Amino acid sequence: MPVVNERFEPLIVAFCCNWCSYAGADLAGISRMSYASNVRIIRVPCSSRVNPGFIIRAFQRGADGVLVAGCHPGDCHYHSGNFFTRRRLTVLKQMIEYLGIEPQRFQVRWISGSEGAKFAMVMNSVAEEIRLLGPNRKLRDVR
Amino acid sequence: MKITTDKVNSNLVREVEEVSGQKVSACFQCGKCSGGCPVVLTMDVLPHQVLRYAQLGLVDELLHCKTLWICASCQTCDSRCPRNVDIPKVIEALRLLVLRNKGGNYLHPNDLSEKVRRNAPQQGLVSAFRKFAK
Amino acid sequence: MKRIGVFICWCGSNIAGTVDIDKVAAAAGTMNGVVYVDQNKYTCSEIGQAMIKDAIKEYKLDRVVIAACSPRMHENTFRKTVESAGLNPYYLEIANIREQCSWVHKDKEAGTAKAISLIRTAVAKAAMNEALFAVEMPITRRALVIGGGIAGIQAALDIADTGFEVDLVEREPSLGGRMAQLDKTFPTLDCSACILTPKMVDVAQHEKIRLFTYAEVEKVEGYLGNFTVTIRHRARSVDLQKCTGCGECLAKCPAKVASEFEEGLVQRRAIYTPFPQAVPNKPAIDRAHCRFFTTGKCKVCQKVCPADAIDYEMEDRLLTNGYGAIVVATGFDTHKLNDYGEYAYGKHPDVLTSLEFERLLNASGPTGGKILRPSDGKAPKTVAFIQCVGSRDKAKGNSYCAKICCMYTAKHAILLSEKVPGSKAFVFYIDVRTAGKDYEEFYTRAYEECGASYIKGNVSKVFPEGEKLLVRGVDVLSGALVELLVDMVVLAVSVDARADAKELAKKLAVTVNEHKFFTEAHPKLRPVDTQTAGIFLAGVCQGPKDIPETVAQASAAAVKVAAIFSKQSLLSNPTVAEVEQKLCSGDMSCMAVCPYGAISEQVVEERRGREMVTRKIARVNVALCQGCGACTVACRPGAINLKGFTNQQILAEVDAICL
Amino acid sequence: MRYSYYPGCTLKTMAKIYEDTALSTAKALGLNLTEIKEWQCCGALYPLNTEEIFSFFSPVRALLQARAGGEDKLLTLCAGCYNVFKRTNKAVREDGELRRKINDYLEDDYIGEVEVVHYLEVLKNDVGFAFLAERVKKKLTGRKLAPYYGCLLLKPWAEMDLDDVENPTIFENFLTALGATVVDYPYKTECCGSYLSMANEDIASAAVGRILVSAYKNGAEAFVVACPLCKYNLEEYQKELFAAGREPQLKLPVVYFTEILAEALAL
Amino acid sequence: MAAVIGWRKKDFWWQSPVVFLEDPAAAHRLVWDPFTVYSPVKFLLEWQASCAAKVGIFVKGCDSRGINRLLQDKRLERERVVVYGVPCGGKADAEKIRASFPAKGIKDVTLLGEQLVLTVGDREVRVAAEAYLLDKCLTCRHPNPVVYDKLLWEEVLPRQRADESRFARVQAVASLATEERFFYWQRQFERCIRCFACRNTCPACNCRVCIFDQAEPRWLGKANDPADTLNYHIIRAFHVAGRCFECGECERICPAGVPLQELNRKLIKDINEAYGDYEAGLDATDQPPLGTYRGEDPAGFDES
Repeated sequence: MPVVNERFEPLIVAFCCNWCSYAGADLAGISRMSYASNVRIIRVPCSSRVNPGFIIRAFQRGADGVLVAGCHPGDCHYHSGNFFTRRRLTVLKQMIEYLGIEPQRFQVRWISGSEGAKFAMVMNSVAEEIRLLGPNRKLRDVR
Repeated sequence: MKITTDKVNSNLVREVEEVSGQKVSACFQCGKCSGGCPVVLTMDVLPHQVLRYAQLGLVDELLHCKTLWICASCQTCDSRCPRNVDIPKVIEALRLLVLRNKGGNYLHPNDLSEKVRRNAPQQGLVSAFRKFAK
Repeated sequence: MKRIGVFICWCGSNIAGTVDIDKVAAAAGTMNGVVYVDQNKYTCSEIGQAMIKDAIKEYKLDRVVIAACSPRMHENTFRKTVESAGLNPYYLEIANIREQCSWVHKDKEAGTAKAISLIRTAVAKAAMNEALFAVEMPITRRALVIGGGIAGIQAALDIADTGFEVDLVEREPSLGGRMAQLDKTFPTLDCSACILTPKMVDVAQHEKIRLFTYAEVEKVEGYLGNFTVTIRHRARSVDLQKCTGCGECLAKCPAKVASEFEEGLVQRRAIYTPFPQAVPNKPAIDRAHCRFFTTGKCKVCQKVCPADAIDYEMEDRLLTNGYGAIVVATGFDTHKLNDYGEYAYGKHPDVLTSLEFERLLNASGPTGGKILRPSDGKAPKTVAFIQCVGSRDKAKGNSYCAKICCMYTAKHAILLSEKVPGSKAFVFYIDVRTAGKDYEEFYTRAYEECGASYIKGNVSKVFPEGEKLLVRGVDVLSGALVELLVDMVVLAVSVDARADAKELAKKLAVTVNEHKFFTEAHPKLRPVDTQTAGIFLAGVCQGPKDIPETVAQASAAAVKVAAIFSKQSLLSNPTVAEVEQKLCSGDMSCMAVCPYGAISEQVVEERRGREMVTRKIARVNVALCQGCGACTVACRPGAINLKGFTNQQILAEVDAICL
Repeated sequence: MRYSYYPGCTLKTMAKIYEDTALSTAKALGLNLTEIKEWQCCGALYPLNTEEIFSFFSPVRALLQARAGGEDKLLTLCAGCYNVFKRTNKAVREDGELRRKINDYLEDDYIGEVEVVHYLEVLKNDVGFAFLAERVKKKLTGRKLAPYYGCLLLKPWAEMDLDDVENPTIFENFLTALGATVVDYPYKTECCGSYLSMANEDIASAAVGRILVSAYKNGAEAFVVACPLCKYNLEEYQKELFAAGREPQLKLPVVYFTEILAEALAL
Repeated sequence: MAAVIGWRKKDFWWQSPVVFLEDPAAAHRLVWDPFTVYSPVKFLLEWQASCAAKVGIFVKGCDSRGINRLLQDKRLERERVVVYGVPCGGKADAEKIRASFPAKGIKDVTLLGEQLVLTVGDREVRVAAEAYLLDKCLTCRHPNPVVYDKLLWEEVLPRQRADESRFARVQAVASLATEERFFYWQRQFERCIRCFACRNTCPACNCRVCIFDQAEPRWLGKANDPADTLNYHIIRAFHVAGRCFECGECERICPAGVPLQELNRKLIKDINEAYGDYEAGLDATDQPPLGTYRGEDPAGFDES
């Protein structure tokens, strides 16, 4: 009898800003666009609220991928928050890649409140990329 | 002349951009370059058209135009360009594409007139040969 | 230990169709702190809400988690529900198991697992939720309008008409601004003064408006509902109470200086009213040019004044008032032409800016409304209009489009054809932009009926050739060179932000963009607000616009102000940043990233050993903070936290969501 | 005041008078010019493409020589050399990539320490036109002179930064200091055709014609220039137009500004 | 001035630790030798917190940038410090010396220009100093103090090629494949004992209460988990991003030899490339790059 390997289902934590990306996720729902169920959303007021400590913590606790999503540059509800996000998370992303973490593990995307389809598409592509990478072992707590 | 997708995507445009260091897509065709060019009257492709042709991949037409040998690199055009395009550099890149081909030289010492040979300042001769021959 | 109640909504079959509610409920019952789980077909219904209230009382719940639709949908509804049951509204947490779960996942097993995960996360967060309270803030129901052009005039009138008090501050001796300088207005060609002057008079006579001309904003403090503004009333040297506006002094003053209002085409006196319809129609002394103030001798105006209104001793006065809201309407400067030597402006008298040309058109202008060449007083037969001078030019001028030039140049071409029979206008353009009601038709009229020749091509250089001007350019459509010998050249100068816009922005704690135009809070949805609550924008100070747009924005700003003033009091947003004193190092990294200027330094006293010492830490003004949380990440030790989204809460969510 | 001095090819041959009068007037004004050692042709043209590195070697070597000579400033006369040196120096200062590439080939590292100046600039900034006016022995009163800038002194303005590119005044102020009457005409910054006169003479001829006529109509009696190639073009085509009978009145001498200066200083 | 902070000699030739001197009569105890490498800057924090009087401090080029670090972070009252700037030709690496000379015989080491003079027994040995300097000094670009009240002697010339070697190690690591990079860093970090010496010495790590020392919330687990070690190093590096002024003390002081400069400089390189050259510690009044932005900033992720 052939052994059926259970398909690896990654856990993806998505931090979404309340005004654009969380609204985009809602729109995907209202439009009934189905996407990978591996994604779990944490609502934050603005992408600039996302502390790198939250991201690392998610990886430690077993997230296989982390996504931060915010308004497009120039559209921030708080005027400039995502500009700071862009600088901070660019630095963070390039650093953890330099430490040998696969670039797909941590992603940042701009998704507006009207981009429900884009939200679904991004979730699917992130889920697929992480699925191919396999589980996160590098940043995960061993205990 | 015909604009086709192949031409618009042609590598030659990218080469011109690379050699010149200029982005031809920056031009919005205001024509201020051509209007101020002191030698424009004898040009077959006007300076703003050089950029238009390049934007659309009509590089072949540019490589065969007289304009390349008429531009004096006086930089009047780029000093007034609202889009910061250094047109003489674009023309220079095109000229180089021609000159680098075998037999591409435009000026040979034998072509010089007697008057030029006798009276012209070195500055002019060096300049001319650097522009017109490789 | 918290006592958490979880309420799971079916949303009919919207949720129950893809999520096994019983399984979810069973799982929720095992979560930390959960003492009660219930489910309902429609939790948002009155029955559903009543069930929650009853459960809170019966089971002494102190935190509530509702698993239902998006919090963007019913968060406020449910907050009211828990509040009416005696709990703080911020004890509520919502798990979004509809938009972000049942509606997007078809597989029931996966949907159920995800719903459980989302509820666990909400429970973890709810356990850390704390009571949050909005602070009630009183409102000073008086508005300040900065700038007395058409934008400021309209905003002031509209606010005053709703019954609230308005102070209008204008830097010049008279109201009017740029619109007062214009002759006709596009696309209707009605006379600018005819429609503006009545509004200026209305401002002066409105019982709810106090008009301060020759005055400037010196200092702004405070926040929405409670600004304190110091206004510098510059010494006018003329007592407005006594002056009758008879004009005796204007004729006798011996000192002459180029008239700003007439764009330097003629001279005014040192004691002057900028233009005949000025409001107030009473003069001011320009001390920089007054003979008495520069040499100590003269006093002619005082001698001729029949009302004894001249007061050389007058000093600037600083007066401070409270305001609840501010409208900024400071207008624009025209672009300086220092970098455009190729157009021979200043080299040849018949090269004019568009605003100078406007004055030539105006009946009260230097030529009485006749178009005449400054050089020889003759009517020009051919006029070249050059567009985009200083606009769309990132090399030497403004990279942006000034928006109004295409239309006013069409107007100039039309008026030229009317005022100088047999004349010809050549308009050199890069693109003609006529987006506006009846605008395209107006432009069509210029070239179809009034004979203007439009040439697509930016003029490269204007060569003075004796009395005439040789205009050299190219028609990019035909590739033909253009060399025109014309009698006059008119340069459509670009619109700049006010040179001192940045200083004012600093006083107001609002921002300007790279071109020094004031930045709106949101480019699409909040174009009238600044990111500082209670400060609104009207007119060109926010970006180039024409008169109808300016008036519309001014009225919009007025409604925004009235909306604030119509409230009993203001409630602050409870989810604001908060500083923990013992953690704060006082490096103020938070202040640098705050878009609202809500963070400032404060001195605190602390016990160290046996003595009391002082040090500086950050302080959040809850009236200004909008709760973005950018500061919390800038703060390395985590001393500044965001209520409702604290580090503790989000880490708890992360931990729970990964279980 | 001391300067390194770079003459360039043309000044040692066709434009000897330019160098001679420059050196004599400089001496008279108390300027100490030391010709740098072992210079070569500057290349005459600043490279207008991103691929040429070798064209920079000659000017950078000359700048290294100037630095070795110990003076802060390198003085040039020919507008072509001035253009090449000033732009090369700026490029070396500001473009790290280019600087690295060039220095990889050179014996010594050069980072743009020397300042490149034109003699006119020295007269304006270091000597001062007011001081110059005092030193004039023979005022040029009544002389109607048309300054001709050409291109290389002024363009591209972001790199040359000598004067306003459309409305320059340095020549005018210089001539005013010498007591001459300055002829203003709108073609003073229009190109004379430059090196086109070597290969496309008709084009250069047309360009020169407009300049000549405009200056003449505005009352000029002579042109004052700073560039040997401008002088050549203005003179040669004037002769031709004259010979062809198209512009019979034209007989405007073309002189270097240093010649005029020497005259005013009575040297 | 109630005290000065400088360096003194301890028992062995390689020990020149930081000293607080309150007695002017003891001034002769201050030394300047090839081992005065320790940064005195962070001692200022304790001083200013505990005492209202003025203090003097001797600073090398790197230390002076630390002063600017504290000033920019508003952790220092400039008027309460007198800064004596000491232009520095580099500090010696005792390990490198020990590797070439029998440690027992060495009595004294001094730096004379580009030469290191060792007294070994009763012999005097002169060697070219460059081979015995600390690695971090070889890549030092600002050997002269950038802020001071008095400069002790003439400025020295910056070391040749320091610019080029600045990012050499970063580039070498970056050129590895992802997995190789991970194993490289895993090997480095597995030695880390989380003693926090890197943080404690770093003038950029000047928070009153470090986030890693907080219990509520606890950002960093206490257990010896490799993921927590990585967490520590990522967040530490992030907290000094745009603020690290490359003194290199973190790496030098690390008992486990973790190459922390390779991490710090990676961030500096990335920030410079994306947001324009910025050098921390040179100006105490500007805004570090993560505290500001431009609308047209590039991003290190997909912005579509």
